[in-house]
Amino acid sequence: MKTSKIKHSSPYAGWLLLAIALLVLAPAVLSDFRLGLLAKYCCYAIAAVGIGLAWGRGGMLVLGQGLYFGLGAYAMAMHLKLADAGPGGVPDFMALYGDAAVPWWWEPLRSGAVAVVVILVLPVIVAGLLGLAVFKRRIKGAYFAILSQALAAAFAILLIGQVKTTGGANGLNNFQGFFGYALFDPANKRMLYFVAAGILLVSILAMAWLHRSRFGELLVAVRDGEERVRFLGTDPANVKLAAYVVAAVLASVGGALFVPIAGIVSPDDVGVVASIGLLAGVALGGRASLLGPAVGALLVGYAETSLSEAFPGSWSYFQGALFVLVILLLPGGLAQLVGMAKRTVAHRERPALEEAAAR
Amino acid sequence: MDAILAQVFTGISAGAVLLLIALGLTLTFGQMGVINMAHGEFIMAGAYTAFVVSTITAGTELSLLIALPVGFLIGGLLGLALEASVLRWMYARPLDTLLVTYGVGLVLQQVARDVFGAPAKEVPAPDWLDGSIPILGYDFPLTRLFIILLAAGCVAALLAVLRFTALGREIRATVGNRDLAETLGISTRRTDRATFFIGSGLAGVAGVALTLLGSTGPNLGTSYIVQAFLVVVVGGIGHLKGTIVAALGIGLLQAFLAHALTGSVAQVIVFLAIVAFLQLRPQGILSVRTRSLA
Amino acid sequence: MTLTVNDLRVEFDGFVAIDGVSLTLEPGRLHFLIGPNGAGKTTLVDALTGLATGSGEARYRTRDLLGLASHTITRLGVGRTFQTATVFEELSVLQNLDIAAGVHRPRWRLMLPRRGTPERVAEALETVGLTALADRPAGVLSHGQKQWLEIGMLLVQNSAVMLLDEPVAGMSAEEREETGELLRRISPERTVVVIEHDMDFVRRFADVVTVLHAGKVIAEGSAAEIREDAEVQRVYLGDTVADMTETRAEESA
Amino acid sequence: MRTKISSRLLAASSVLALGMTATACGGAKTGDTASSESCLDTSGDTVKIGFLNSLSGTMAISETTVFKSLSMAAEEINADGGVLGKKLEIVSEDGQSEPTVFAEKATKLIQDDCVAAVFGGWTSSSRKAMLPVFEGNDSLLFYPVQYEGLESSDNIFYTGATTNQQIIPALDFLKQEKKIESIFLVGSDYVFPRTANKIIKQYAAANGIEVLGEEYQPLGSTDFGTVVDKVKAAGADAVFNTLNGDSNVAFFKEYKGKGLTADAMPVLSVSIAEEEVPGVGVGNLEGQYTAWNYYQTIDSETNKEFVTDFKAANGAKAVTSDPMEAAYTSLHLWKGMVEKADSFEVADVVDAADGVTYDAPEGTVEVDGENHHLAKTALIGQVNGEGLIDTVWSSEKPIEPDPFLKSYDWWKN
Repeated sequence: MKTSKIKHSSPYAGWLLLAIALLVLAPAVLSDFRLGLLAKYCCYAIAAVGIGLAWGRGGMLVLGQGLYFGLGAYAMAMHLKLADAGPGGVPDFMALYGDAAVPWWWEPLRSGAVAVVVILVLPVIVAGLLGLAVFKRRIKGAYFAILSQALAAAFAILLIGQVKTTGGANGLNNFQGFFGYALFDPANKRMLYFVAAGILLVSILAMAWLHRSRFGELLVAVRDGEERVRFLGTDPANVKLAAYVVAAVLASVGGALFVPIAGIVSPDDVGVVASIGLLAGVALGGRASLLGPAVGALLVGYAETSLSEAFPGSWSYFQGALFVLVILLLPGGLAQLVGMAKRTVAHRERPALEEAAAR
Repeated sequence: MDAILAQVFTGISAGAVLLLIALGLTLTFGQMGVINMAHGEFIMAGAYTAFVVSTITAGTELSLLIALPVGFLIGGLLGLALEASVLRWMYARPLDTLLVTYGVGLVLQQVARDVFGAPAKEVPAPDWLDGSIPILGYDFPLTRLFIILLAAGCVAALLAVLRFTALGREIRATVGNRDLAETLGISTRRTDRATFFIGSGLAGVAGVALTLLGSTGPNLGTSYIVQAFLVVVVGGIGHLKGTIVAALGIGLLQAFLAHALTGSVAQVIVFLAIVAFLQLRPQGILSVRTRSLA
Repeated sequence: MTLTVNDLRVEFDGFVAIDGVSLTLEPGRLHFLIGPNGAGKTTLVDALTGLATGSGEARYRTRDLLGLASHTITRLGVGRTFQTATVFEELSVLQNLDIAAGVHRPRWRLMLPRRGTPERVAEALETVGLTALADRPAGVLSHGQKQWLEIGMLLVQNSAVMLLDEPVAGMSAEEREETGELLRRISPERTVVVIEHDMDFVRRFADVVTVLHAGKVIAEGSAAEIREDAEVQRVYLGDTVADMTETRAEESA
Repeated sequence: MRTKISSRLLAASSVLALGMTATACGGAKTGDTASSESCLDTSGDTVKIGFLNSLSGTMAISETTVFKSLSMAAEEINADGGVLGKKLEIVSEDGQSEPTVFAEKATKLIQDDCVAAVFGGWTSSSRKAMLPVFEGNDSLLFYPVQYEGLESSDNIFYTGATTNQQIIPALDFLKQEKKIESIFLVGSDYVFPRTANKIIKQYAAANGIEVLGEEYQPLGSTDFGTVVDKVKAAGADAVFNTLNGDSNVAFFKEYKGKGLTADAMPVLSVSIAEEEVPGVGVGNLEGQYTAWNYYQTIDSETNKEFVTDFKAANGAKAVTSDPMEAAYTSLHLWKGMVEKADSFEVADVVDAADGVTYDAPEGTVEVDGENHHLAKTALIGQVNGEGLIDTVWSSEKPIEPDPFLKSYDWWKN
């Protein structure tokens, strides 16, 4: 019992540290612009938390999370465009590129409540149907990874092709307000930051719960021995499906928050490259750990910004090297390092237990 | 009728391009389960090889023919280097190779950008590939005909190597059953390296050929890699025949859809069709039966 | 619970692995399946647990097991283990057993964390003798301990039929002895079927022995009866050379 | 354990709620007006300006050259004593060919670096992404590339051509000089080609030209077999090409491979300039037409000097092109505006903009204070055997910018 206590209490200590850093420290020391960037990283981190569950815990290499990030982002962006246009109004870009008529599938998003529901439910439906089709047919491993990547690619191409209704390669931008709050006001941007950071912290807590739940244990079991789980009376497809859907919803929420914070969403934010980019932070932080994916995503976001400011073009080298070195040498990510450090500290307690195990 | 014929030709030549690109992947993916995302960058390396060769030979008529074997060598050596430095440590984690090789691809792209500069390079086609020949009343560009022949040649050469050489037998034995091959005294390490060399070399050849159709730039590989993997997956991982069928099938489907609809919509439909196809045949067009569990 | 197999046939690409096997597996006795390598023992178990498709009938209670999904078969109460023990190495022994106990829980309870050790799990830990190691990751267990853990997983599932694929292979003599005792302890209330090679072990613990050869049942009876069977002797002695090659084939498959 | 977690959860959420209410209270509601203060510091002897170009990603091919010509202009200005006696201090950011990054970096240049003006952008999507940033922060962007028109912002100066200075003159040329009666439209699938083709179709309808086909390929697509088959089958008198980047290479190789020539079926391109020609291949392009407002071959003293200086800075092989020239000109125009206003303040610069002229390599250009575009001369060029472009037709005089095509009665949006 003692060991389990050590194991479980530390993530919460880490969570508390992260919470203090995000909610107290960062707003105190960062300029509005830098805080806005941090808000953006938080959106990526929310998606990363979901990837941690699906990939780290569930073993599904989700190469196409941009699809769900994009569903949430575009749903939110469409709502904001319609809200800006006012009741019955037509978004500016439609008048410019199209025939100035709002398509039927845009209309429901005029309502903020519907938008929120869409952001939360649409990924459940899409990921649910897709997951059902894929996992029940036992498509897994590389097949699944490549399929999910192809879907993200198809989604981006589709968006680019529909200039009149999605803004095409330009994406959607120029939002004035967010549920009644003017987006030009720095105070409101700070509010958005707190919302993003708050949702990130809450989603990590939710993930902590999932990790500790029987579902979390079952998911790891499915990852390590999918076929074996069948003989324990559980269809692994259902377990994977659940994790995949949770990851999709988190990506969607991250995408939805990204829109008012970044002020834009474009097909570049949802395509193949963006989708793999989301994995970088998860790999760095430690895919299977609780805090790793979020912390990794924040670090990678920060590194990308500062490196591209200092040495344009070097980001490719850095991201490339990150994938190679971390996955080759440190598959557990930074969390593995932390774990190693802790074990060294706790070394004295171990021998007795080791002996018991060796028996 | 003419339109249908034209699309059949266009589809076949698009399929030949896909086949050239996917051929190497079938080998590396099929034999070792390595998902080499840097395959696209090996193609890019092949294209730059063609550029360098054509610069050195000052655009002589033979530069393309010289570039093909050199491209094979360059692609193959890059593959060897990747295998020896990174992949050999990762055979136990095939899924992770996807991300590692993606990282390698990113680095190679940026290297190309720094060495050759961002602007695209033009590799002039030799005069003997200038123009077109009429086939059934359709003007078939010689460059595309060349690519179809090259793809066919590569398939034939690969088959010959697999069938008739000792190396080929070892490769087939290892693909068939790694452990058994090892107990029979085959050095699977060496076979792995050889396979990777050939597979990556084929990427180099594809790169040289692609200069006949498009531009040579750092992003050359990325535009093909997703499609190439889809071809391999649809064909059934590790199956040459399946890959051929899949490449031609996807090429034709894309050509006809692009003719009837627009290029963007065609691409989306092809992607979705593949997802749907894998619902029906999760193991691809051809599949192996194994007695093993899991 | 009796499991009745009727004229079971399994084919792979034209190769007939099981060729019309009929068997009655009854509760309360230790039933051993023996036969040379390639005889179709594992394939038989595969067919009964949804891993291989076969024709014929495998009646258990009111259902025909052939054609059912593996997890459904497990939920009906037919469990199995594998030659190479497959446990979840990163999870603790307790977690391994707890997951196996999942068949008895309503699905929504998956969302809750485990608290303490469920009674059923505690019993199984005690039965297989792993109580002291409950919190250790299953990956650090010895080979024998992993097999016991697998049997423990079947116990918490409360499987009425247990199909064990070479549970004592690679165990020390002492471990074999313990395993045999364990099998004796659990067999009275259930149908226990064991695939085994070690004739010594079979002789010591078998109540009933069925001999398979080339996909067919060639003999059935007590260990002593089997030993006297001429057909069995011919198969075991005459096929020594063929045996060698088949070993490779099966290991690689 | 459980109670501990929930008490932490409670604590956490209360902190969160506190933080949110504390910050949310002061927030403005939609409908209020923005009032942003620039943090521009002009007290020292330098003034900061921002260059925002894609130095990585797919657009680096084109935008790197714009960056080079901007840098050259800045050096010239500094060598000449700077602007209002202050040397220019360049802050350069990489747009990474992604609209989202453009928006982020523009914000950084304005809010963090406090630059007086930003120069850059290339694709329409990069401009559209930056527009709300510059309007929201009341700052200045100089955008150097021809574009699809139908836009005018107080905070942007457009120093490339709008449609009535490039696309419409190109159509005039095809109609009057080439006497075409039919045309085929080929473009990449994004906003510029679609908008341009919308204009072309209305022009064609009003001028008795038949549009025989309209094809779009995904950005970056290199598979043009089907498209060229359709072009060939349609047999139009000319092709209007709005393809972008790499797609041009594949298109022209396929075009030539299928036996189509500049004589039989000329292609007029609006996105191929001197620096793209070598990539597509001179052999594939020779004899085809382009529409711009500047070519390296322009015979004037100013241009010769510009070309010589550019080659001196970037090597003898470097070529000059329309967007580079427009970028170079934009920095000089800004200098003219600032000096006329005698102030770096955005409002003063905008007020002073009308009528500012610059003797640019393409000829003298003049800023229209109303719509922030330039009066420019349209030039139709033909690619020659050396990969340069010769002027074969030009508008009689600089064309006044008309981004919304108000003076064309056939146009209805």
